[in-house]
Amino acid sequence: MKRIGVFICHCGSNIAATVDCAKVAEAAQAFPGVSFSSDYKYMCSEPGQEFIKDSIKKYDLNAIVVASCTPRMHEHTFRKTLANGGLNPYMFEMTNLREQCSWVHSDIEKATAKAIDLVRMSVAKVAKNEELFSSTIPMHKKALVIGAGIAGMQAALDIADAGHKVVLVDREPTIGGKMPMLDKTFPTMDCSACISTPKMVEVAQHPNIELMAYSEVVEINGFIGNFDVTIKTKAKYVDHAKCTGCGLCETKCPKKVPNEYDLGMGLRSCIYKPFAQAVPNKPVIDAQNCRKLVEGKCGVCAKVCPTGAIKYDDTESFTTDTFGAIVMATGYDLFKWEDVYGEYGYGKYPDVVTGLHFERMVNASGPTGGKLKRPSDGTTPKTVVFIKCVGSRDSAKGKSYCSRACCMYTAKHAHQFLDKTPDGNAYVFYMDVRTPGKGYDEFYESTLRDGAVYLRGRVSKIYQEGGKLIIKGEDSLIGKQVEVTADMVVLATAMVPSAGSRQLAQTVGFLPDLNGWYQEAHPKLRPVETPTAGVFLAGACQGPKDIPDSVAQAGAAAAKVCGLLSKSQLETNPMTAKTNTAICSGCGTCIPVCPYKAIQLESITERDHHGHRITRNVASVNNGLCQGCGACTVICRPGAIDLQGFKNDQILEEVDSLWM
Amino acid sequence: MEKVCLPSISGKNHQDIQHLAKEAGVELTKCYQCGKCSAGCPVGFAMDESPRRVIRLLQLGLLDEALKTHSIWLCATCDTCSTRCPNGIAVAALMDTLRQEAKRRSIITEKNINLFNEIFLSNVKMFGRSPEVILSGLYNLKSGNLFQDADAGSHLFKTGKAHILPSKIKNTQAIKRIFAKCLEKGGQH
Amino acid sequence: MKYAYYPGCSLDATGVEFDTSNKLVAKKMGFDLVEIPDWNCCGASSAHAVNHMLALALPARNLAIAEAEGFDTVAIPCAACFARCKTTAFEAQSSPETKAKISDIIEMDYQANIEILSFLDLLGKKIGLDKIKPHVIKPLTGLKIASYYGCLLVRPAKIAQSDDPENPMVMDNIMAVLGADPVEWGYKTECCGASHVMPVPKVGQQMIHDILKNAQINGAEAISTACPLCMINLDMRQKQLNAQLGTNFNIPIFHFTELVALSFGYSPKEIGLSKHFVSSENLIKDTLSTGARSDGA
Amino acid sequence: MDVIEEQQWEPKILAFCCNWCAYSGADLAGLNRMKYPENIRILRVPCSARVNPQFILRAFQKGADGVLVAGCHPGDCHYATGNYYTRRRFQVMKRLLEYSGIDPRRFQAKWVSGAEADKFRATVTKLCEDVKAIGPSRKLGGSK
Repeated sequence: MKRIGVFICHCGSNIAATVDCAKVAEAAQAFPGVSFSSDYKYMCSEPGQEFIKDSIKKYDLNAIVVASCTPRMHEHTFRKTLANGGLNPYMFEMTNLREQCSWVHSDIEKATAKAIDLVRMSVAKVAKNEELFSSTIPMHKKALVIGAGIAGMQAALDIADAGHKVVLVDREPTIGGKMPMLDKTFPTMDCSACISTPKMVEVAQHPNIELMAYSEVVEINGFIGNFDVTIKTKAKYVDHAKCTGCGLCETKCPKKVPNEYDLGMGLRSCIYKPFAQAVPNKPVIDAQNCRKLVEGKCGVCAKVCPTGAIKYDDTESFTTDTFGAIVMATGYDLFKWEDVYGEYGYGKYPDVVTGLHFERMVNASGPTGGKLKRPSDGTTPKTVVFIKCVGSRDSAKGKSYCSRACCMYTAKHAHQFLDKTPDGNAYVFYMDVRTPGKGYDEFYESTLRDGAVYLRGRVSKIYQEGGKLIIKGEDSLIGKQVEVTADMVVLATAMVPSAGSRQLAQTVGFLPDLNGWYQEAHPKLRPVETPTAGVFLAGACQGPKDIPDSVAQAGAAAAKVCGLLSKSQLETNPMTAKTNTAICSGCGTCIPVCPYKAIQLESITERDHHGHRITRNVASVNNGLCQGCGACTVICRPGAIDLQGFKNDQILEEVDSLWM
Repeated sequence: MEKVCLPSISGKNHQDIQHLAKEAGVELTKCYQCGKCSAGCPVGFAMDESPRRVIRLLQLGLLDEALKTHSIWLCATCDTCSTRCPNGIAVAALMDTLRQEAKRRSIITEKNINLFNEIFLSNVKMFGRSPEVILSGLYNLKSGNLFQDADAGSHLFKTGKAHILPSKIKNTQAIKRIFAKCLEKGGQH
Repeated sequence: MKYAYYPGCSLDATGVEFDTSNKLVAKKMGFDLVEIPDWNCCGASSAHAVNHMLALALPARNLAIAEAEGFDTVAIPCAACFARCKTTAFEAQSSPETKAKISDIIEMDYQANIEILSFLDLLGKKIGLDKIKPHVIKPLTGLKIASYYGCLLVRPAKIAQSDDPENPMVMDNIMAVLGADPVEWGYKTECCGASHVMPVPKVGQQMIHDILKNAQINGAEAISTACPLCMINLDMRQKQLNAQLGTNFNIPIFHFTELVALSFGYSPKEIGLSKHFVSSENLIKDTLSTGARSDGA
Repeated sequence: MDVIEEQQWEPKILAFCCNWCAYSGADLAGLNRMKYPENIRILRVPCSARVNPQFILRAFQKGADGVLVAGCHPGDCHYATGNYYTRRRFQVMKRLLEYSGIDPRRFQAKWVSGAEADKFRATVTKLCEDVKAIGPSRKLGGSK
């Protein structure tokens, strides 16, 4: 039997000016189960809380209602008061008389009547409250970082520097991502590889970081503090324990294929490191092209290897590990413009390239040794047209969003081209110039001073005429059609989520947004968290980003991870869903409704009413994953799953109490 | 530089424009003025206002200014603009609607194009078909370009491509009724 | 196989040799083209410039007659007629209200379920390249041909439902089957100006000029068309352009079925090639002799 | 119901508000001292997806004159996807109520974010006006 205490707060005059608090307290006295009712000037004050604690003892109260401000303000305060007063903190309900009554009404009589109703609802609810207890879950003090581009590397280093163990996984044979492919970085024009490759080495040498290149996450189970992860490491066909990275095999390999790292503009051998400063600095064999692996002939690399590291019978291997937190840092890919931009030639004109091609070409370690050359004939282009927003801000053919980095890298490209080609002509077709970063607009203006001509308008068509490219646009500032005859066109193509990132999100257990980017838990206040507790975001996987933003976000994600890993265990919220196994039919309808994958079928063994042992399935809620939304409770036909703290009978009592 | 007084956003101009845009199946607010339509327009070189600027005039509520452009008449309805518009705006359909509206309000900036269309349709109304010889003959006569293409004409007659007698369908009454019904259903020609 | 055939006004006059070659090709390949009885003009570019309903009703009458005659498919050689018919069908299919309105105006029941194909798609897609190939007895070996589609066969793409609006290939594929050498060029689907040549000649001439120039630069010896208006614009105006703009165009222009008929062994005379303004006599002679040589070799 | 009682009749409207958006929107309305009719009674739930249609039927059975379910905007749900279920569920609900003889205007499902205090005020004010115009509710399954 409940002995309920009701406390009506005046909040100075905030409530009392509009609500007759004494009258409400008097009315509450008559509600079923109420043993004590009173009003008081400030319930949240020290004496107010003492008053509650004293009343608990004095009147042997076992459930409390405080009618004051919004529970979003002081629910936590009063729960602690109950705990200090010797009650379970969940034997408590709060009535919002301030924000949702006294402040929004002025008629004292009507507001008081409403206040009485609201208190009656809380009393009806608390009469059904049950004691709830938080439990604890252990915290595995190890983080997993997926993707080792600049964001993933930065996050891994920050977490490792704080003294935690990190496993850093990347699917490519080297870590580093796209940053080492770039030539220079805006707006400072420092060499991209010069600042990213030392980071790669630092990652490789850090005692707290375990590097797993050429590996992919294939399965994740569990929840915050306890993610069980299976990682597949692809067959390298080279025993990296024996290999010294001398590179002899690479020079002797007889077959050459287009180098992905140079976007197919250069060649590599079939046993290869993607680039000279790759980390790990040891080769893998490309099984699709290796003559030994495809045709069974050759074997040159094994013959020349001084340490006998070549292993043609290598297979993929799987490792499992448990992590307390996960950082997603899967980055971006470039939009495949060739598939849809027929008006730019569907990729059939060799001298129409993307910005990343341009980066490789102007890079001293790239396929042309840093010389800008037309892919069609190797000549030096004199007139280059840069087109922005290819696939960005294009809801018809591409993505409706802005890719954020292109305005800056196009300004950089125009600058680099003019720098290398003193008599060159650079035309940039743009729709808007967006440079909201430190030193960015100044950089754009310096490109204008370099002589780049910016034309405001989207290019309608590119076609070839006698070895030249004709670009048809409009200068929308003068409202006239313009035609440029160019040697080369560089497209600033949109950033899109990296291939396979949607599938990976499913593996981890959250949904990407409409464009496939990873959705943050809150766009303003939780920008590096995901809806799945314990999973964080770093870099462009969350949306298009440039390098400084990616690094900043990686640091933020690392801080969140460190906060988590500093705890030895986590307290769970007890207001989670719970199954009444006696009436659960095991239909599983609740499973897909749960946004957190917190519900699973579990088999239980029990005796039926004849005394026979039977085994059947029932829904089982994982308290570590459940966030307490209650979506499952509504979908459950037998009403077997209920939300503690917001149970069906509690809510129904509240409803009923309004029309007693 | 000319100064423009912007009409009230809640006023009649904007209402009329909304109505026309709806008729054309176009959402004017989607246009962010990139100019791709105008960049690729094969008639663009001859237009007084690019298709982009025609849309801009409508966005600002300057309906009369839009209806007075030559561009809405010069549009060849080739649909290059609509095909390439990043926002999926049916620019050519909008041009059609504006031309029809201009005609309704007797704002005809390209008299010859209008004349051509009128002769074309009156032929169709009369014969059920469009006899090319009568079309060009009548057009040259009425437009005052008497000897336009006269050199080509002799070749056409010689090779049997041009007949003096127009071919005519049997059921010309059916066509006349179609014309009558369409014109009573709004819009005259 | 029988198809309804809507020749359109031009094929009765300036495009008469298009009609002739279509029929020759059909005869050789063994399918029937049945002209829609008492067909009327589709309204071309003038009707939709003036009155939206009129632009739908005129083509609908022809389509309704073809439906009533029990045809599943209508083949339309003229690109403008094709576009008007497709637009009518599209609007009727997307709105039952519009369909009812159209039926009311034409006083016939228009179902909007007859398949509308350009003659180009009928040959190159529906019937198919493999059915063309066996009839090619005089291949056009090495003939550098620019396939010109114009606008209305492919645009708007969601209405035309035909080929890629930026880089259509069906005519190029047919040309390749005939043994010719399709040229890669930039003006495949640029507009020829259509009827603008009459009321605003300067505008039309410029548009035609740009197309011819791009074909010339890309090494085309001839241009193949799939629309009588494109054909007459490109063919008839070269002399004018040369006189007024100082160009030196002398590029033979063909209806694409003329080239098909030619490769099927019909003589230029049967096809009516002499009706063209720009003579193709020498080019044809050279091409066919090359073909014969390579055949004999 | 006699004439005097009818004149004094004030509807009672139950509003299910999700903790994260609509409830905090209502709090913000209070913080800004916005005014709206006293007829509204807010019942806090964690998510609009927690609202079982049964709760709404029960309210109408007991004599509710109007019911509002308010949650986060689609795509903004604190629990990722909850309000999508809400949206689908209450489209069906409206039809069911109509079938049961309840004027569908008495039931509304609305999206109110934590920042949309004025939208909250406008929504409840409008609902209250509508319900007043329709008149007192007849209890579901019983006579008044």
